[in-house]
Amino acid sequence: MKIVTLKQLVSMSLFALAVALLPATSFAELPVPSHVIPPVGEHAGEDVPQPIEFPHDRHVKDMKINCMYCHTYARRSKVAGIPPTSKCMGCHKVIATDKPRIQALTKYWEKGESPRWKKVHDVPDYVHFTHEKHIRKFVFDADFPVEDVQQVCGLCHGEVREMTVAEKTKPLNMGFCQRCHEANGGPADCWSCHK
Amino acid sequence: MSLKNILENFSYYRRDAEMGGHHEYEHRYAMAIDLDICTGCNACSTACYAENNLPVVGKERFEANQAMHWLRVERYWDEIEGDYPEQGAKMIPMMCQQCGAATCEPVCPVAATYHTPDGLNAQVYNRCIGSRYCSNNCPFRVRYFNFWSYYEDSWPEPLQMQLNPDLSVRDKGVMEKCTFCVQRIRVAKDTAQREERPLADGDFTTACAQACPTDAIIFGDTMDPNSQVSKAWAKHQVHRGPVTAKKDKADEEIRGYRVFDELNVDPSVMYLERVRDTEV
Amino acid sequence: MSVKVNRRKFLKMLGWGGAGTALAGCDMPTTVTLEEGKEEVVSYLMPEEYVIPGIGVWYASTCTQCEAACGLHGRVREGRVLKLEGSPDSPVNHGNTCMMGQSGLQSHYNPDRITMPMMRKSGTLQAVSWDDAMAELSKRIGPSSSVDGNRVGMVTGTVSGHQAVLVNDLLGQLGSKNHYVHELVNSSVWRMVSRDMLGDETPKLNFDKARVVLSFGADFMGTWGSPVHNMGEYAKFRKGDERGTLVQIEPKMTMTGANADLWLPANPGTEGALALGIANFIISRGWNLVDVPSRVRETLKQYDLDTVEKVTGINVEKIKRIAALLSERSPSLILAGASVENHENGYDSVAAIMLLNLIMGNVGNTIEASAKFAESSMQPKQGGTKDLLLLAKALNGKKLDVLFTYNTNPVFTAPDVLQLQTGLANVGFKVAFSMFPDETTLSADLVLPIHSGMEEWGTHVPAYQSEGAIMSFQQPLMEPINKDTRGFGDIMLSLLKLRGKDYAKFEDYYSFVQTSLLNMPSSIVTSTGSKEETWNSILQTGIIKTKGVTKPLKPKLVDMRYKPSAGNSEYPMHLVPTAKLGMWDGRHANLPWIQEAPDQIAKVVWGSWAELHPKKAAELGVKNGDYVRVTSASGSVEAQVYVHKGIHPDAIAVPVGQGHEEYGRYAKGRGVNPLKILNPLMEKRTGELATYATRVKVTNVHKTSKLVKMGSSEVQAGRKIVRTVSSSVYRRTEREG
Amino acid sequence: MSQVIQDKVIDEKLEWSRINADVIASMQNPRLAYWITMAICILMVAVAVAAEVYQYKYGLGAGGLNNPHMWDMYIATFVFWIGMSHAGTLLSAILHIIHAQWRKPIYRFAEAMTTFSLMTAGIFPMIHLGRVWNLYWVLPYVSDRGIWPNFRSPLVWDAFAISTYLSSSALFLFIGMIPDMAILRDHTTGWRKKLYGMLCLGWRGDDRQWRNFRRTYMLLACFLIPLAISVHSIVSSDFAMSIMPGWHVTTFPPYFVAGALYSGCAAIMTLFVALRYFFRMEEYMTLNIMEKTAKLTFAIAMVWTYLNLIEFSATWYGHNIYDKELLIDKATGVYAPIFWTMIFSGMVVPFTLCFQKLRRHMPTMLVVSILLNLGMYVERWMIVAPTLAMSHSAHQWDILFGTVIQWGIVFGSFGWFGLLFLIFVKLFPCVSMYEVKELCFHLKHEIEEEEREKQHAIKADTKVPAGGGASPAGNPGLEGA
Repeated sequence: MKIVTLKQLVSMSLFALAVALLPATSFAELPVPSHVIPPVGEHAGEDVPQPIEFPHDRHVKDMKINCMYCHTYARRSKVAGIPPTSKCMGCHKVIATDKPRIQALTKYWEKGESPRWKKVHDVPDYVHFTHEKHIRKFVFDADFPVEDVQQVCGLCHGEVREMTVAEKTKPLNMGFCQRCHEANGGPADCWSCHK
Repeated sequence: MSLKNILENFSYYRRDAEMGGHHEYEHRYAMAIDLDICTGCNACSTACYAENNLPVVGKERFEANQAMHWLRVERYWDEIEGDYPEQGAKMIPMMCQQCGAATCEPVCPVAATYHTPDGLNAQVYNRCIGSRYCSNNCPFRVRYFNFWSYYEDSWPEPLQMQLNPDLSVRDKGVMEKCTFCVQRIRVAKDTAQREERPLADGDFTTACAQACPTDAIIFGDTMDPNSQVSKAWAKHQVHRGPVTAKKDKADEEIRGYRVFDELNVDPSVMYLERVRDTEV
Repeated sequence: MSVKVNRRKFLKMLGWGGAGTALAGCDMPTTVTLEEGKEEVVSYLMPEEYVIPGIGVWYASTCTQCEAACGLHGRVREGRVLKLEGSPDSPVNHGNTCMMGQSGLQSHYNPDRITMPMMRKSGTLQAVSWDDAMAELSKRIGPSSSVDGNRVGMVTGTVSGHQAVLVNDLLGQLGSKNHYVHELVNSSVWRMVSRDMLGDETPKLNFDKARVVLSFGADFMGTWGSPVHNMGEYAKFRKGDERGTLVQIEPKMTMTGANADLWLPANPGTEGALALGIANFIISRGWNLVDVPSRVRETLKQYDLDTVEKVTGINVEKIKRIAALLSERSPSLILAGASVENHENGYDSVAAIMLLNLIMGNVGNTIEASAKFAESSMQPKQGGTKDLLLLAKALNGKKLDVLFTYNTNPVFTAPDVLQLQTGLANVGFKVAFSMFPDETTLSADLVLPIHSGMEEWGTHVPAYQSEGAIMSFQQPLMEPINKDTRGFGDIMLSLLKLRGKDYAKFEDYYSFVQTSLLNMPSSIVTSTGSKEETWNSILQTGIIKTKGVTKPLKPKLVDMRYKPSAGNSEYPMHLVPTAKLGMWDGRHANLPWIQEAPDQIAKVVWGSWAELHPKKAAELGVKNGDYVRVTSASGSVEAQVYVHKGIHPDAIAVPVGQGHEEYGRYAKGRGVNPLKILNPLMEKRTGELATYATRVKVTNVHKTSKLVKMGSSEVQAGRKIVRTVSSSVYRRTEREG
Repeated sequence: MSQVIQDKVIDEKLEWSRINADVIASMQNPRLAYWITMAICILMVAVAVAAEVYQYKYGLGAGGLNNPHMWDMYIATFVFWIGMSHAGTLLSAILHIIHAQWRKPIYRFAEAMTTFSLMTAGIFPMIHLGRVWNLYWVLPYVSDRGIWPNFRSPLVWDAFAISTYLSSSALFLFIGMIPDMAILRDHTTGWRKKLYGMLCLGWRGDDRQWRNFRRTYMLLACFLIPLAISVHSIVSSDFAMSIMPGWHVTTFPPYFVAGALYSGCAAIMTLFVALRYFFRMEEYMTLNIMEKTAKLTFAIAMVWTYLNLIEFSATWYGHNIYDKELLIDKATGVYAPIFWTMIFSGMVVPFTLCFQKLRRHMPTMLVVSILLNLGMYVERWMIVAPTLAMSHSAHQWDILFGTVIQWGIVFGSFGWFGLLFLIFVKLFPCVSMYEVKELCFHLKHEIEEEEREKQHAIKADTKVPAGGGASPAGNPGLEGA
């Protein structure tokens, strides 16, 4: 099926245009990978209290840890996956063991449980979204440097490197997905995303 | 799709089935069901319940014809004078025929049912507003409507653990029907893509075909000339599109037919005539 | 669409999952309202390499829904088993399943499963801890106890493999010989006859080689032998270069009958006469390929066609035609099933039918010797209804103090006249190993909740071995749903440990099975490489190929004492209690999918019905949906009528499986149980319960309601939905070619 | 007596003040009967609302709908009310254009009927929708998701057609009332005065206003007629566009339109009798008018009958087994009683309208008109239900007679209509005052014309020598003289 570009899309409606103009600014800091026409849309995320206040900024910005090091299923499955507790402990057996958060984590580990994280980024059950395909298209097939993968992730997850606990900054609704699909040649067939 | 898109491709979208529909098909999934070895054992139907999160409606609602079996095994008796039906009973598994010229598609006010590039007759649950026109316009009567919130009492703890996460659980007011197990197709495609190879025949099959104890159901892609199913279609001289020239009846081995073919709905399911030994 | 309810349930399930194998259900159904932080995700504590969330993994196991022991593949995702498929590696089902196999999921996830051990205190069953339960057991049967071995009994369904070993050893340890094996759906008489006349209880039947299958009431697609396997074979039989012809003779059309080219009802109980008549005709024409001694000829002489027609009610021409068919299209395969076996003259009828196989030279051709599993202790202990009668006698004779029940429900299947329920009262201590609160379980004093087939390790040896002797391996597909259930094997082990020391070295059933499998003598299995490799291959395929023992068939004749069953003026009708694929003997009545799946013939759901021939219906003045009362000498049931022509006018068929008094929300109080009104008649020579011999009278009770069935029109009304073509043409082309 | 006088529809000597007085009187101090009817209507609506709430909560299964009966009474009733709405347009617009004077005393309530029956009909698509909260998806609005309704679906056409028709007929009704509003403004006090003052849009009645008014009115009338036709053609295509036996019929659009006008006229007759009786409107709703209405109804009835027979014969000779079977089943099967009711009251009863005695006998007309309406209602049912009951797949045949919920909602719709109408008659003049005055005025003039002609004739007569000359025997006036 024929796909139209963003420019044509804007002619669709003033509303879409209005929404479209917003994010131009928001991508200022996080560089946009050149091969992607970024999806447009903003969302004022509320901060979600997590069992442990996981500081993404420390890990991503300061420690330069790749997203897919922890969210390891993203390139293999539809779900990115929350890192298993063992992975956290892999480092934190020795690192920063004095910090209260780490101690909380260690407690979990000793109890033999995983923290019950609260889900932040979510799609309805009738939506079939696969991280794998998006990562493949925008990173591996595009020969995009994997170390910069956060730029790609950021397209839908926002600037996680600036957050402590993750926060939803993109609407992740159909309009958001669909516009990006039209712009970047994603499938336009309802059943490729709806189940 | 955007309005621009519609306007630009309008002539293209209004091509109807005789002109091959408005799709450059990537696949055209189809079935061949041999009624001679179909025993009517109901394995397919039960497999469908298991695969597609079909609710169990209970006696009262079944009595009210509100059952949700996407695949039903119909049983007919011969109209006979004699005392006994000496040739047994007539069984036929009837599911959505995924018509090429589906009558349900043009009538849906919100385009919740449409034709996919895979030649499937899609039903998008979350788009459906429940006008039920599609079902009224289906000669096979294989579209099922959620007249109640079945999910509320169909899966008491812990039965709900069995629900297939690849499908949504439908709520009241939504039309649903056989999808040729599209979730399996999806998984197979993803896997093939992951392994960077084209989709092969037999990579996947529908729940009913897989369960069938006599392998009476063959499922596959008719656009792949080497697939089992397209071979079967070719052998029995059943072709896509509207009913064309009569088959050459010289070869009696040809048993293929499509139910209600005279309506020119171009079903994707070919049945093979049931054979009975009339000499005994 | 909003599925709040499901979402909440899924959260619960995750709570459960968090504890064990299940992982972040990152795509469980959620609501449309996507506020952040409304859902929880729980990650693995330790990830397992091969488990990726969102991607299903398939494990091989074995189906425990009936005795056929089909191989299964279970799709497991995020720690839940979601779908069962047949295992292509299994020679039993070749990757296919039946509706019962598919429904295995629902007996595993069943909401009515027993979750706690229960002990009878002051008359009522009350939940107790496992410790208390085991303490009670050791008190009753432990070494300290004064239990008398001869007064200990165990009633089970068919058991095989390591289960059989354990059951055997336990009873042995206790010094008991009372192992009652009870299966309502059986072919015991057929097995006895094959044993006597062929020297092999379960000979291998080559449907694919047969050009004609003449089946006397053998519903081999539904309830006879290994249904899924048979259906696969049937497909080959139909699709061969010459399409095979199936002739079915039975009082009530079964699923097999529905697929026959010629379906005929002989007067119930006279099938033997028909067989002898055919044999006589064939021999008189000299069509027989194997000759028979003159004494047999003499006995056959009395079965000239006219007599046979008079006895069986089947027209001479038809008989001739069938005989001709058998001779024209040899080799054939001639079978006998429930509606023949379970008459008082069952054995002799089957013998007469087997005689046809002999004279048509099918033995060694379409009937071959089958391979038997070498280790006899692991061979399946197949049961019938004989043991039910023995059990009833033992109970009412106060011969038992302790009774174990496992995997069978005699209280449901036993006719009222056997007074099993009252007999059970005489037993001091009844222990039930059970998943569900069925009738037998609830009448026990100690109820031990066991794992489902998808939570337990195990091995099964199919009774019917088609390709060599195999053992089917069962492994858990997921963590036990309830923390308080235990594997049957584990419990048996702990019981065995009470006394002997032999089992002390195995800390659980798993290790027992594993060690014994890996240490099987090379006389049984050809081990492939190292133990680890062997074990892995077992886990992968779920099949253990063994060197079977095959004894050649030695056909011999038994003396013909056949007598057609006599008429009965007071009770003119024959009651046909039909078991069917799906409901089986009633064990699947608690599975919603089975309840909602229409019967293959009547298409009725969620209840019982009585099938009548239009003639008889007209006599009684009933139509679909009207109620009739079926009265036998020992009781009566009431059921709605379904009228169709696929039944003998003098027979009334009531399906078996409904009419449970207990057994969970889906089965309890639904429909009627025809078994209850059976007369205590015995098959003369095997002692099996003659379930088809009961005579009844049918009366119209002038009550009616809508018969809840699928589909309204019984005929196609001019539509060409199912088209039929004559096969004569095929054979012509084939003959010419 | 002269032709004009003979079939004059109203007594031209009516004083204008009297007209005002009578009509305004009809709008004031309701009597007991009014309140009772009102109460009944409210009760019916209440029942329907309760039923709908239940159905909304638990799903459409409550209505007894099933597979195959995906549609049932809801759609039948919907079609019925849409049909009802056509009469008003017929009287007010079509007859207005062809200058049929006799419409003037009765078109007002007919027009009101149009609007209200549309308002009733519009509810049903919502009642019958599975997920009514998504109803707006049927409309082509610019969506963030960039998806559109399916413009090929007759249901979408319905949405357009009905909304347009409703709005424009409401407008038409209002425009037609402006001069009367002014009259009322001058003759009433209190809140009514305020209300009418607002509604009459500062009508003073000078020439310019009258000129513009007439233009607008004519324009709207011309616009409304094709709209009315198209609306019911579209409703008919809900069925005709499908492939179902008994629905896939080419003659459906004209058939539906005829049926619509038919039921509409019948409804007008019913209301005519009722209003005439309750509001003592004998002078305005005269027997002559009823006669004309009845004749009109008869004509339409014949058209409808003809189209019906066409459909039957087409099916009969068509040799499409599905259609044929269905027709036979309708006539002989479970639905037979209903089918024959339709045939009787739709094709036989109208012949009573051939007889002048009956046409002028109000009780008869009441009964007849109600029978006709009944016939037209079951006709709609006989279109929807049997097809679904006996379509292609023999496996899925089923007979359905709805449930309490469904019937409750259907009856409630009549209550709803009645309620709206009752409120209307007390709030607005159900007889157009200014047009009745016009009517009297014109009549007066015509009659004076005749008088004058008569005089001439007599004069001429006297000039003629006795015994000679041709007498203008053709002139009916002479007999009078």
